[in-house]
Amino acid sequence: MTAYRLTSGGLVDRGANLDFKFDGKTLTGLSGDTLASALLANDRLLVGRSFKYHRPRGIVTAGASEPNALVTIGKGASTDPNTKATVAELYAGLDARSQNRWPSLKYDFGAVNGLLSPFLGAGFYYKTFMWPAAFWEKVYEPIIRRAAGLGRVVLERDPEAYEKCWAHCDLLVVGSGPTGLMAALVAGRAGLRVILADEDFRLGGSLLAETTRIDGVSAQAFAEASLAELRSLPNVTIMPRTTVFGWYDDNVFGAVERVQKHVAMPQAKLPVERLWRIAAKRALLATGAEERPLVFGGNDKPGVMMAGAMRTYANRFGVAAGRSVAIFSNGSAGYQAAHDLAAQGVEIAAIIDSRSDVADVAPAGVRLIQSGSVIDTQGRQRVSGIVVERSGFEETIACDAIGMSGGWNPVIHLACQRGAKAVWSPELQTFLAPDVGNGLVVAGSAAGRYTLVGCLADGAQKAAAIAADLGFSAPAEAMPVVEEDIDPSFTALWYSPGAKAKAFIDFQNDVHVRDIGLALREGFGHVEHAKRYTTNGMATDQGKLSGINATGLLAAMQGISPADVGTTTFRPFYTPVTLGALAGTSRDEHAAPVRKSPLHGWAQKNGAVFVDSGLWYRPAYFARSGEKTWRESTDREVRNVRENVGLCDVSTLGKIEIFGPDAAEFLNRIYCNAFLKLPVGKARYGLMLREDGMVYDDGTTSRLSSEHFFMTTTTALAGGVMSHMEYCAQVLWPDLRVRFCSSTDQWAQMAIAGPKARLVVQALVEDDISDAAFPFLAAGIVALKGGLKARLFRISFSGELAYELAVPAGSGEAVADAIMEEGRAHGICAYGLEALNVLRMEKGHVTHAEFDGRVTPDDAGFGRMVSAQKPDFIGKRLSTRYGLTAADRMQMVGLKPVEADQHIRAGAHLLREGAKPSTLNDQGYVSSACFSPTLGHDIALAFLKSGRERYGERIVVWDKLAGADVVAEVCNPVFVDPGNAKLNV
Amino acid sequence: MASLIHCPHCGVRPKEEFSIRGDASLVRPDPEASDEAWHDYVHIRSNPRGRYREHWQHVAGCRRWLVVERDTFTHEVFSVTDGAATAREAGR
Amino acid sequence: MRYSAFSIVKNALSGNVNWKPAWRQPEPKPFYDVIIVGGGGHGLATAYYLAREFGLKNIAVLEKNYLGSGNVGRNTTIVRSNYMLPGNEPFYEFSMKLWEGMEQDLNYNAMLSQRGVINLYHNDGQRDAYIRRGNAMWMEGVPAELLDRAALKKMLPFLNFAHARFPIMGGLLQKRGGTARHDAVAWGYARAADRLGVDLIQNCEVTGIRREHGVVTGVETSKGFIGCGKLGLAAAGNTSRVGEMAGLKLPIESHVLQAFVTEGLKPAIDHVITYGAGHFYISQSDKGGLVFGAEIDGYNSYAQRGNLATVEHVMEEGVTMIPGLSRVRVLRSWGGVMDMSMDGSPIISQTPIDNLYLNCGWCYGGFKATPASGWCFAHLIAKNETHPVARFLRLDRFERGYPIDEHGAGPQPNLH
Amino acid sequence: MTMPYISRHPLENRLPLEPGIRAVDHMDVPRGTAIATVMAMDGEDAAVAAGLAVAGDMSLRFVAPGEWLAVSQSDTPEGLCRNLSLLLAETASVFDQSDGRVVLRLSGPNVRRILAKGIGIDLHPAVFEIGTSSNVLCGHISINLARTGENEFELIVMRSFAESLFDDLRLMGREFDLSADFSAQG
Repeated sequence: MTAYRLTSGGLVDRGANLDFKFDGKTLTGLSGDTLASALLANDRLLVGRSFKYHRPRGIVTAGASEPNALVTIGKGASTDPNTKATVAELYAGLDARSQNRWPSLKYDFGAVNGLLSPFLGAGFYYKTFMWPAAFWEKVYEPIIRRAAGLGRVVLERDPEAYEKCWAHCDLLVVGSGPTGLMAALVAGRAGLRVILADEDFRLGGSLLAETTRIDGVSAQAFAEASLAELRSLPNVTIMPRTTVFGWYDDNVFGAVERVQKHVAMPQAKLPVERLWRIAAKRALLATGAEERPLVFGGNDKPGVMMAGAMRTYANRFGVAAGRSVAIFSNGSAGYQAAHDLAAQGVEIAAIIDSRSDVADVAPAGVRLIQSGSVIDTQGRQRVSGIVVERSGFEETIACDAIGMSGGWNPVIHLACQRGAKAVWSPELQTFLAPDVGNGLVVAGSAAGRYTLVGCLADGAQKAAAIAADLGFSAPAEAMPVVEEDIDPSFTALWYSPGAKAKAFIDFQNDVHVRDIGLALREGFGHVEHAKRYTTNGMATDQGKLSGINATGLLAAMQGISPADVGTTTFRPFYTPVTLGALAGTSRDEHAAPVRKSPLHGWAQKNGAVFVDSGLWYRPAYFARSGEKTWRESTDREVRNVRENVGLCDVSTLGKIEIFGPDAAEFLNRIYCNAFLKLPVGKARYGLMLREDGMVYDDGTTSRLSSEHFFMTTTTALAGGVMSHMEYCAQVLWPDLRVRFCSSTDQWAQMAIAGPKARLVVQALVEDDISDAAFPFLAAGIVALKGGLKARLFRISFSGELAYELAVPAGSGEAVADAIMEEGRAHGICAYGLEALNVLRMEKGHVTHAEFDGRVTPDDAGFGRMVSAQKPDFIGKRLSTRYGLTAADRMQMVGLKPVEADQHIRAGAHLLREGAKPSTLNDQGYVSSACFSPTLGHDIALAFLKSGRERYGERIVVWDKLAGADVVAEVCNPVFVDPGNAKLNV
Repeated sequence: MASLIHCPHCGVRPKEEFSIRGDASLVRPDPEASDEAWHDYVHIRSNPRGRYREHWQHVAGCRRWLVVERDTFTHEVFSVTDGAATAREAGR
Repeated sequence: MRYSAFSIVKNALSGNVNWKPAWRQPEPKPFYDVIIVGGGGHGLATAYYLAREFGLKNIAVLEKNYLGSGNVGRNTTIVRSNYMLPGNEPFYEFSMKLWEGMEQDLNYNAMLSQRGVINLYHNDGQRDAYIRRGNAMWMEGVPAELLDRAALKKMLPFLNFAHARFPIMGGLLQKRGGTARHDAVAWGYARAADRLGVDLIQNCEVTGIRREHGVVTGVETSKGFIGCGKLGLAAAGNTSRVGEMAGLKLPIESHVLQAFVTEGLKPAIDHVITYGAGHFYISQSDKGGLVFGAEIDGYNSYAQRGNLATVEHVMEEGVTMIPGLSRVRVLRSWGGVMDMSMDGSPIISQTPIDNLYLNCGWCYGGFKATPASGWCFAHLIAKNETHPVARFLRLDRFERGYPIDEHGAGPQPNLH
Repeated sequence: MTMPYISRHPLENRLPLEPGIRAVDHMDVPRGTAIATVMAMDGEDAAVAAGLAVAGDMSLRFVAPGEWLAVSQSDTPEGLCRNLSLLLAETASVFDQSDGRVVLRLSGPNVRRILAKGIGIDLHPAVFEIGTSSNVLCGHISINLARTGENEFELIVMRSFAESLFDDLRLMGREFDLSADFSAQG
């Protein structure tokens, strides 16, 4: 045994044992443990394998920067790969497994890569695996892919819930250590709305591992008292288990709260994770400083740990990282760890200090080696000793753990996420955040003020300044009194010289000193190049430990200052965040809202099969018993509309009420055809262009009174047309007196079409709707029998005698029921989108299958509709460009197969008979196609080069995807009733 | 910008309440203007790195078109004004 | 030094201390026959092909930062030639063919992985549009397959077949599509160009374009004035700014597009998959990270960072398409500045200035175009004549009314 | 043929017709609310606002400059529109939206926390005061939000989105056992 649970101390509940599993073996930890501290307490040093060489790796840190201790937690669809054991809160039943090893953690076959490491240096893969070319996907890549990666993802539907939430505050304090606590207290007392967020499940930050006393009590008691006061303030919100991962524009912060990641059985009514978007007037970054690893030979063996982490395990978790610990340090922090461990009864094998003439004092009886360098470590799967070099002499010292302390890296990640570059401080030998403006200030250790007194004061002062700035008055406060404060100063050491084994910089990605050297040698010396070439800092720890050492090494190797090398770019996320948390509830069926027509219930009663249409569900067809395919239902519906009458829900069309004395002028400008003189009581088809002359949308607009128009748009572009009109009215022509509002949801609108449509409609309507009284394109307000007011339009998409009836949405279902009831005698049927589509194709009417944004009015046969008289309308000028009027443009035509039993599919292309398929020979494409029950064969609408001149020509409908060629005849696109005889009856 | 927009009518709102159209400094030419003027209006953009005026519509709010004046590099917002008011001032 | 398995072994045995720099670090000469502005994928490829295919000798690439510091190093690495319109498809297929021989050509493993690109469709309209697109690909001789739901279920069982808000009906597959290691493409072209004598000058920002009598005579840079016979601009993201130095007004807006990578995972997703009910696209890198992205943030920006609302939206689409992604952690997000053109298609073109050439407007699609863009731009610069596959990509197509609008969205860049 | 056309509420599929057990946080769905869009004509914003301010028996919801939703629990849709048209005459256009909009009332100590799961604006009573109303996004759906009390909000949503919004609110309220039913008073 080496690592073990101390007999006393720590913020763990020694009465609360928690059983958990690691690689199938049941172990016991305590409430208050992390998985890492519990593993250490059970002397499980080996916890993972590295990425490339599959080297044995142990726990290095006690926090979010952990590169090695990555485990998979959970089972089945609730599996979380790559979880850092150092931040995973222990709970009873936790089931963790090690990763990236086969067959087992102890005996990993992949470790053979380590033997090959001379051949697998940085960027080796760019230089080989090129021959033969076909081998990459088949041989090399699969091997590389299998070897790479870490944990295994279970690509099953996540059974757990997530959600999002907004928060607003005056001051967001990130981090609950001494700096953050003081800042929150000062701001909270002054009355600011404060949010204090910390990633840990226990708040207090570094105070939880501190042995110094504050205001006469332990640091832990001080933290607890401070938190108790904060909890009592109604204007303060404390958010534990909440990682602030990103700083975005306008001082919006992204944070993720792990609501139920620490329980075996999550409650269904709560999410497991909650995403917070925090809009903060100000923020104070009190994220502390990360201890810097030392780069020395053999520094990656299990048992090598950050000295500060050892302190945390001892003081906070009551766990000793070893029985005989060697400390390798370049500053005071190493001594602090040695003292704390010694006080807990741990033997300190030696302190090796890279400096000479140090003022720091080793614990009594502990050997101190100054100007020493660790050049190797002993042991295979755990450390058994270190090899120290001093003045040319080597010495081996037995130990079972090594604490390393290379100085401090302030955690400035968030402050640098918005483009600010970290600034090298020659005094502090580290990178600091520059001034990033008022919104966010960095305080305490994160700002390079490492002493406890400094942190408390800095937090208090900066919070007071923010309070004053926001107009709050913060009373001057006496600062807490700190006993025995230590200034953890250090002398930077980028590389411990004389390494006899690989000296790692990035533990997870296996980047070692020679890789950086190679990158430099090959011209990849820019810090970004070095990162990309060696993969340093690209692991799941995001370079928290490795980044600055790489910079330091690049500088040292070139004899320049780290300031001239700089850091790589800081970007979100501070620590990795699940996609689930970021997606929240918007997933699966909830990915987008559903819009339902007021006739949805009516359609359901009538057997509708629904289909998505944007956000709407619309009836595709109405299956009757005995009908086996959608085609059978559709064919019946089409025939019935042509022969009798049908009812179709068109409530989803965009509907806009347009008011005002200039409404007609406005319409005249947004449609390419004329609207100025549309009489009251009339509907007109309108074609709307984009400013580039292409068709945007179409619909009908009716004049209900001189200053009130009613427009319909297509379902697809209802929102777009509304925005476009608002743009025109507000920005282009603000002086036109016109107002409009959407009435899409107010109306249930139904098309009643077929030769018997009038019989059915007249039965419901009081007003006379005979052809004389209410001719084609009539529009107006009518009274239904019983008094309900409705709008009636005599317009037809199907080419039949047809009406569209609009009634207030709530009454829609009842009216539709009444129509069906009334129509039963006339053979009415409900018809859906499929039939609607067939009907309109038979009539040669267009939809967005034709108007795909690349089509001019003339292309679609509407050339003559475009007003030449109007001085201006949207799209007028650019319509005349050469390319939009060229003779060889594709024009809409009809197609019918020469052999009636052959089929045409939309998306097929067109070729001259005998022409070789090629882009150059491509003559056009089929935009819509269907079987026409009316004609008994397939018909299609297509766009064909100079098509209108080519009626009667035989053309090959080429559908290579289906492996089918069909010869078709080019024809007029109006297949049914070209003379409109059916409309005017 | 990018996260929150201060709508002059509705107050501070998240970005997702808005849709963005583009350059607000463009003026729709007179119908009789040259082809080049029309081409420039529809296709050519100054696209500066720095101060820029952009049309945003508060689609999920008041549905007004707004002129957002901001910096395209720092994302600092200088002003948000109503599009119609701005257009009127410009004498459109 | 030629790269090979042999060279790796030989160097390994000598402690890897004999590897030579991948490229020189030259100081600029006073004059070059051709200067390319922009040391990204397109600029480097242009220089390489100018030297190799068109025999030019005296060429420099000027890069304001480090080589490959622009969009070639911040994209989702997708390679494909599945376009619909005749203005695009032949060009991208030409590019695809160049990809297929690039690594041997450059003696650099860019890890081109032709694992297949699948575009999902969710309704009949989309299916029809994909049939049209697939047939357009076949017209150009590019194999494409339409997969129905059953075939997709077999291939990609992890897709959301059971609970999708917009049901997945099928997909269009281009088997030759896939991914490549983005940085390696830039480095491979850089190394190969350097070996042909091209001067790659880093940390050299162009601050002005000098013109005399209507022609370009050289560029002002942070390293002083450098003369040139011809000037090619390949500075996507910053095209408008560089163009302005020559008095060009361009149909371009700069927009930020975010992309994401997750923590490393064992192989889970073997294809490139794009969502049809949104913009989401995803693949898995050889290192194990899932690489994905979606639409642009929507506003003009030169900042290489995006906003949280878009991040959330991207994740919503991702989890909706592949529910099992929910517990995967996203490691890092980044932003690239896109040249968004007025029709969503690129520009490789002469300009109103005789010896100034323009390569820009790549929108989302620049990475896959890298080899063809370089080749066609080199062709144009060397011969003053458009390469046949790039003949539609002219700058004056907007004025003349020949937009290449794959999405049919019209002249509003953020809709493409 | 004379038909009494029965009006359906879009949440009839979601809610029992009879009131249920109320939790402390509750969503109350009134059935018969008269709602009209009022749009001031150019330059008449102030006149219309003044007119509406004195109109009794209705409450106003701000939509946009010169545009409001007038809401009445006591009037009929026709009555509300008629009264508004008489009151505002030539200064505004009035359009009945009673069938196109659905009202949801949330009340209880946790409603602010519930709504914060979908709404991005600061709902602190000092910021979004009692009596304030505005169009906002709730999740992916645009609504009109009004604060009618310290812990009382009224949401107006387009009819076609009502079921989705209702489902979203139920999900958001799950943590606090939010209950829902139709208003007893109709």
